[in-house]
Amino acid sequence: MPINDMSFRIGGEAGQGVESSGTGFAKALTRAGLYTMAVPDYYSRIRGGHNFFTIRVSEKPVYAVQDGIQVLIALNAETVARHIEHLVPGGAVIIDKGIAFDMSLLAGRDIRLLQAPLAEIARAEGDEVMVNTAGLAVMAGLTEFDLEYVIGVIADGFGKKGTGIIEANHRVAAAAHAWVREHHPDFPWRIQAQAAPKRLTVNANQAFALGALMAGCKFVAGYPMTPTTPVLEYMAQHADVWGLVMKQAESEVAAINMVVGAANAGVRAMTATSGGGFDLMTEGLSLAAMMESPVVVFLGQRPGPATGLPTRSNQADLNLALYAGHGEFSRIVLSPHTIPEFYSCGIRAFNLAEKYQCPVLVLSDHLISSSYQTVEAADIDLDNLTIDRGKLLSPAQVDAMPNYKRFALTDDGVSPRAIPASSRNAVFLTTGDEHDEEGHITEDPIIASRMTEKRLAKMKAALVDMRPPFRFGPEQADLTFICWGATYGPVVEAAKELSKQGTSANVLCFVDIWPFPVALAQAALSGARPLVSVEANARGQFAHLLQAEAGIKVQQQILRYDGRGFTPDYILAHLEAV
Amino acid sequence: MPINDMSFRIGGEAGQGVESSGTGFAKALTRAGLYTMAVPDYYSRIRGGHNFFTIRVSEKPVYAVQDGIQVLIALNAETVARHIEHLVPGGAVIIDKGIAFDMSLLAGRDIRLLQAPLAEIARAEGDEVMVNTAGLAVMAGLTEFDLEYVIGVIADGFGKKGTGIIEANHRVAAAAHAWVREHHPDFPWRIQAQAAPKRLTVNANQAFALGALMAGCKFVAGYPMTPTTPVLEYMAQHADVWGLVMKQAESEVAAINMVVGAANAGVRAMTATSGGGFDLMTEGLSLAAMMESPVVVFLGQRPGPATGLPTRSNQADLNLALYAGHGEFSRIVLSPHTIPEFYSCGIRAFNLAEKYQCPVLVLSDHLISSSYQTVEAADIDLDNLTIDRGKLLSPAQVDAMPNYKRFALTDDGVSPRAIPASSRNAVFLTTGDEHDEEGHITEDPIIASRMTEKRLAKMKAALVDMRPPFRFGPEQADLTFICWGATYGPVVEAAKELSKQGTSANVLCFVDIWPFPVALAQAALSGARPLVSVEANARGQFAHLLQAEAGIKVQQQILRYDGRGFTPDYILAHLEAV
Amino acid sequence: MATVKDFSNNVRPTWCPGCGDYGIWNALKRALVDAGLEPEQVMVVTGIGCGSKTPDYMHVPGLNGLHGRTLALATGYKLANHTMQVVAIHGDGDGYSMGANHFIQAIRRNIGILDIVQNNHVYGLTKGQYSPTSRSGFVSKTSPDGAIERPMNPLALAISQGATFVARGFALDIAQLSKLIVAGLNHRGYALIDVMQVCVSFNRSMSYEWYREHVYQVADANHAPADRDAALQIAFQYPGADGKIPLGIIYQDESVPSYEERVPALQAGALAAQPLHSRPAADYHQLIEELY
Amino acid sequence: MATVKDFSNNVRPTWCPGCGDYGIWNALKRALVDAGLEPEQVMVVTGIGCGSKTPDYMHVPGLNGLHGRTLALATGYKLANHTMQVVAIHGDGDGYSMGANHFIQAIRRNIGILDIVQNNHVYGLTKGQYSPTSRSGFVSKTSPDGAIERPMNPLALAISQGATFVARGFALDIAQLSKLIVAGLNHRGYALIDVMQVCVSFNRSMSYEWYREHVYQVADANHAPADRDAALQIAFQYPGADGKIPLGIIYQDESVPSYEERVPALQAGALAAQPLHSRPAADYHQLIEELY
Ligand SMILES: Cc1ncc(C[n+]2csc(CCOP(=O)(O)OP(=O)(O)O)c2C)c(N)n1
Ligand SMILES: Cc1ncc(C[n+]2csc(CCOP(=O)(O)OP(=O)(O)O)c2C)c(N)n1
Ligand code: SF4
Ligand code: SF4
Ligand SMILES: [Mg+2]
Ligand SMILES: [Mg+2]
Repeated sequence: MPINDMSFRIGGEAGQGVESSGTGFAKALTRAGLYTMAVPDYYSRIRGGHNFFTIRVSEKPVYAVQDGIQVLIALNAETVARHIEHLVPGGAVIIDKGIAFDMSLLAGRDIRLLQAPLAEIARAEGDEVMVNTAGLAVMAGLTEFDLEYVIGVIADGFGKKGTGIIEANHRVAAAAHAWVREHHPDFPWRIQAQAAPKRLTVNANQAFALGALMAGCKFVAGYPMTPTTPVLEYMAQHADVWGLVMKQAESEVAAINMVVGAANAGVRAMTATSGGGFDLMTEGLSLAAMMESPVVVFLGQRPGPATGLPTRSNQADLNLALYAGHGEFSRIVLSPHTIPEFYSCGIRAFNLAEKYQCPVLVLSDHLISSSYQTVEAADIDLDNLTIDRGKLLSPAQVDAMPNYKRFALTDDGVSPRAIPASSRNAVFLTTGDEHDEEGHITEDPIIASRMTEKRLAKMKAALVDMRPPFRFGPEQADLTFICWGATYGPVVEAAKELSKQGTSANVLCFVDIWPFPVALAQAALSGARPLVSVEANARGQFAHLLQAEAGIKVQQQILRYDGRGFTPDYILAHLEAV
Repeated sequence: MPINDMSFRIGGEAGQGVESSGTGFAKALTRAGLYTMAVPDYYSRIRGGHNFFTIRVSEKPVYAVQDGIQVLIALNAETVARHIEHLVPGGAVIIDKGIAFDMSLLAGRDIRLLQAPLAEIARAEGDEVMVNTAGLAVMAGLTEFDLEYVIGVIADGFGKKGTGIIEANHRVAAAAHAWVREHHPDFPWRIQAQAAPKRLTVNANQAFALGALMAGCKFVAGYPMTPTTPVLEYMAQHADVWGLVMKQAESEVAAINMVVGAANAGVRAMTATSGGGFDLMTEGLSLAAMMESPVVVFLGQRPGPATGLPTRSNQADLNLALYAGHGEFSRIVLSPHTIPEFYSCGIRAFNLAEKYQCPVLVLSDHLISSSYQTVEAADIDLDNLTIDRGKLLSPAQVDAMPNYKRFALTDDGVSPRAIPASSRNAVFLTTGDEHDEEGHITEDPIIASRMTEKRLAKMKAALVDMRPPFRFGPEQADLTFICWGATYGPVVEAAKELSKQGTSANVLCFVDIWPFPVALAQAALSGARPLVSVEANARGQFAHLLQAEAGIKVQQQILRYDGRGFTPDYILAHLEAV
Repeated sequence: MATVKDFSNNVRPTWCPGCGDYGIWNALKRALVDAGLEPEQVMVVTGIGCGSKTPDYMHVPGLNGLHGRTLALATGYKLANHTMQVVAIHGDGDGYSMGANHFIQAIRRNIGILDIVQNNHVYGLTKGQYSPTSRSGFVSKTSPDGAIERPMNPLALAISQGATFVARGFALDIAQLSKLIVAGLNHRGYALIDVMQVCVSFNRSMSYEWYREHVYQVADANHAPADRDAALQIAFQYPGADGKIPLGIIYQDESVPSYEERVPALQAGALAAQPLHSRPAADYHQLIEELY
Repeated sequence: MATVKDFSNNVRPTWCPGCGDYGIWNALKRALVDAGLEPEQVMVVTGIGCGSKTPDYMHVPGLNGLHGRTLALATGYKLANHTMQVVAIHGDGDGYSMGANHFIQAIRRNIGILDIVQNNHVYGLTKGQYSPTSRSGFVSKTSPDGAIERPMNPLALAISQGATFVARGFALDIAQLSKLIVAGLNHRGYALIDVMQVCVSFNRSMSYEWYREHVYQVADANHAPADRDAALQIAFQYPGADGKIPLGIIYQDESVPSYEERVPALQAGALAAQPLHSRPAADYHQLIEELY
């Protein structure tokens, strides 16, 4: 009787509530002391089409979904057809008994069919729209999962709509639960709540946005673009209470220039976008570099070129992040690998941006931006914030400097920074033209050279802040996976599985990507063999970077570029015989 | 008595006609059968400031100016102060006798001072505005250069303004010439016309624009930006007679999208811009790739970031050209090294764009875009045009294909190309979303993978069209310079000088940069040692590429990033002891 | 002559049931038939947004470009092949926010593009953020307290910059909308049809029923589309305090030449129809002389 | 109180002798004095173009950004530090071509920026191409046969989209221009001053003398700036057939709140003046609860 180790999938049309049900169920499981990984899969359309949501649950942290599922709840017939092949033997399909579907799909397979009276119960006990409540209750009942967790989440969701609706949902859930306990009391997979410290259900967008808010980011400008629109929305929704401004701009071009403007007022400022919008920001990025303005860009990757697969995922914008924007200048590129890391990079990005007075890009991808994971509340630490504003000068400090020069040449390329107009002494020009130490426009060749060197020196200086790759698994292993950013989750799962199968494997995941920590990379990888890189792009951009910068060649590249997330199974299936 | 081997420099304020005089004199020298290299140096302002123009002349082709000059014509006092140090012993300063300047600058130096009655002569024989004509005539007279060539150029320039002005100029020139022959008959450096085949005075902008026109480019959209504005202007000025449209767009964002629109009508289409404008085009570039539309972008480099040094030069946008635009796709990057090569790349870019149905970027820099060079008319071959439209289908061909699929999967990634609406059978969608072979939007993971591979396969296929680096000098040498694009000229001059000094040197210059011809690079460079790369940027972007792609390490990098062009002297001065 | 079937394919639209884009889609197909066009005579250019998927659901040549760049893409196409009918279709976010600059310039050029804006007053495809035409106070995911920008008035903007055909349609009045589209196709120069489009998912207050109560026909009010000052006053009615939304042809002026009429190189025919070299080879040597 | 000297530095302008930018520069300095401002109370935000170099020639804090992005940069600055006076200065190419979208949106927002457009009807810094305000037929390097777009009418556009302060100045009438600037500085919300600027190098036909003959003061014609319809008619006079160019405050409405007045987070003061965390540390735990 497998306990607390299984996967659920909810499938249906866009608009049927697949995502809200799935998120709710994942939250309920988390609150019950379990770990979940909950991944949506949806088309670029508002209604219709086929969406599904997969929730893996375990007593240990899980970072990826698997190919096999135990329970499929089908909100329409198509869901059965599409996903039946992923059901493991003994698994269950839950479908409203009013929905006709192709029964022959089940023929000859060890699958339990629950034609549940979901709509009937919803109508009888509450309202037809509560059919998803009934579905969640059946999932809970089937696995003996305590219904109160599900009801708690639903109640929270309706918080403002009053007790009437909550009670009706409660009745629907209870009836559906009773039905399944009566008809299917013997499902082998079970969910049992566990005592646990407080945990949260969070995706990367939320974690990063919260980090930014905690960093003291007070100005956000952006233009909606999947997968990072929710970051803008989070900021808009928190603006009034937390004293920040979220400006929906007329375009990404406007947004980045607004952010540069705000940064020059001394306010921590950021934007969030995806590849196509980022393209439009690259001239502004170059301006930020020239003005030595700290700006943070949250870049959620999705498959291109052009509009590509707007609601899908990949990691194909690494080179873009490294090289976009004309001219030569320092930038910092981070690609967090876990939800807590997205939170802390939310803070760190602003610290680094101010410390080095340059743009900081934080890379995400659609998958991690929209997948919910269980996170220890303790890992989202609001209380021990590190805030580093670098060489920022207070008005008093500026006033004490008789010949203050905003762009003074220094060894590390970073100049003491007065906020323009912050004092009588802080009256200077900040220009996108080449300029002298005081900020005046100049075409002098010697100054131009020194200023170019200054702007590039920061990249060397910032190396001290770059961390080595994160390691999962033993120090020495039969095989080393290399990855970057959000691919970490599935790679870790694959490494665990491989180790179970007898080949010890570890994972080295790069989060601090630029300036590339060459020495740390070499130290971490020296001797490790074979190296297998795993990236969600077609050209192996990170493997290329590793070779170009550190001279390290990988022995195999596992690449995926169909817009779908890696699963541990996919990785293992593509691993060449070691 | 050195004949036909010297340099002239004209200096003055912006607006005093420095550039037009200089170009005119260079033209005159070319018409006299000599080779010139004529380089302007100007500030980002319309009047005032300090501009100068250097003309090197020789009986053999010259590709760069030198640090030393023989004749300086100063249109104002500042010019003397700024350039006197570059005058070689025995050299001459020509200045209107009405201009007061700091005589002490000449003290103790072997310099001939010509305080010429330029304005006086102009007033007496014609009009005060003809003072520059007088100056040119003095330069000619001093060096015994046949005045008729100078007068010929001036006459051509006033072509439409009628004979009155031409005659007046003629009188002014004759009087000034007479004055100098009388007072300075004994200047050691001389210019003697040579019999020669027809030669032209051309800069890279003109050469490329002419190439594009000869390629049959019929649509140009762009937004003015130094240094490639003259390409747009050339096209505008040739539009009516040669049947093309030059659309000044509202922005670079608009321009690239217009170009993609025109390309999809089957018309050869291009734009010209610089780094900042190119940033704004990168989303559209990605669209062109997704739509598999042949577009050509002429990208003139100037120092950034941001507005940087808008009227100066460098080569810092190589990485930008290679990686800009989100998503992964094929592109071709060329960086011509000589004026005739700019002409032929003008044609070749369109052929490659249509052959591979992808964007082609042609890189220039401010220096070569605005420097005039003497070119054999025979090297600008209008008669033996190679036009290759790749897999373009005629309407009849399309009609003969019953199940025509615009994006059919093929081995080389290139599909037979019907122009939309060119026939009843050519009715299909061209979209920036991921699509199937017919062009319909799809999110299917297998199709998405195949289409990604298709769009990348072209880059492999295009390798057959990539040429090895161009070699100057012997096959084996004591030292090999490596460069790319327009830096070729000064590097060749440096190699010549080095060889004269006893160290044999050759130059390998990459013009076909992407897809990087790895095997050809390795073959060309195998065994060559030491390798010294010369690039006008701060990070050695090409040297990095060479190492990353071909595993070839250079022994020394000579970099310059003050916005000024390389000179042979600069290169030799920075060459470490071999 | 083509029928609606000739403009149809078997791709099923992905729009929400009840979406106004169905109406615009049907009106467009009908109008193309009524205008006597064949599929290969019309290029449908779109951007990104729900309604910009329209050409995928039709048998027409289509260019489906980037969000906001619809008119730039269409302009390039039109100049390269000006004998084609070019129809731009895009959302209010695409046309009036991201693409607002291209909108102004298309007006000034009077370029021969029929521009249909699917104005649902919201960003549909990105799931409900306010748009430039959202009314002040509109609550959306990015304006939880209600939008604080005043809405753009696209028709007034167009008239103020010399637009020569300015109309408003209603997505659910297919008969009138298809007539407006035919009129726009036959217009000389740039023709704007701002279409009141219902978004059932993210802008429920501007429902079919709501519109029915608020729209009126300018033709019923005896408006003469040649009268610019009157047209401007009518344009100002939207979004008006009294909630009147004028429909129909609000302004038209056929006296202004289109951009393509004024480009010398196009007088010899469409660029796309010309050979790469439009003059005899020998002529080109003149270009060398210029560099001598 | 500051004097003109306090706003001056010793950098010599790089403009051509006779350029209208000198007049605007001088009018601005005088106006800042007349408005009672100190240098650190005003942020001058510019783009790229000849006149956008203005803040380098003054003792003021300045942000000199990208071509066309002046208003976007200024908007970000203003929202982050709204108690500062923010003056945007840029050319007609910057403001009405590259930046035209930002122009529309600034109007709709009624954001508290004084926007001075140095309108010389040409691209100066790139050496003479036609601009969006160039008259039809204007011959330039990119319009050798004369421009074939009809010129943009920025004042009519502004009024049509609800601008609350719309004025036109003349670069060589420094006395009036500085008064307009003071009025614009004191205005509630977005204030546009379109300045007729002479470019002696690339637009010689619109010379000082030409302007003197063509401009007139709307105040002399008894125009009431509160009358929107009259204002619109006056705006349409430029570029008019009869060659009249109205100067002065053409439209003003003080009743519309500025954008910054309507943003809740700004009611506690400028963002720039607030600490990174505006609430007690303990409060932030609420954010964790939301994720539970
Ligand atoms: C450069 C860029 N930014 C953002 C997006 C994301 N995006 C896609 S559609 C859309 C808005 C859709 O609104 P609208 O144009 O009004 O069309 P609707 O969906 O309402 O029909 C946005 C912001 C994008 N595709 N490209
Ligand atoms: C993105 C971008 N495109 C083009 C340019 C080149 N550029 C610099 S100034 C300018 C136009 C100047 O015209 P305007 O804004 O009217 O200012 P003016 O010089 O006339 O005062 C252009 C096109 C640029 N700097 N950036
Ligand atoms: S979201 Fe709105 S606009 Fe988009 S398809 Fe649905 S109803 Fe139509
Ligand atoms: S080019 Fe024109 S706008 Fe620029 S400085 Fe000269 S006169 Fe002024
Ligand atoms: Mg919309
Ligand atoms: Mg201008």
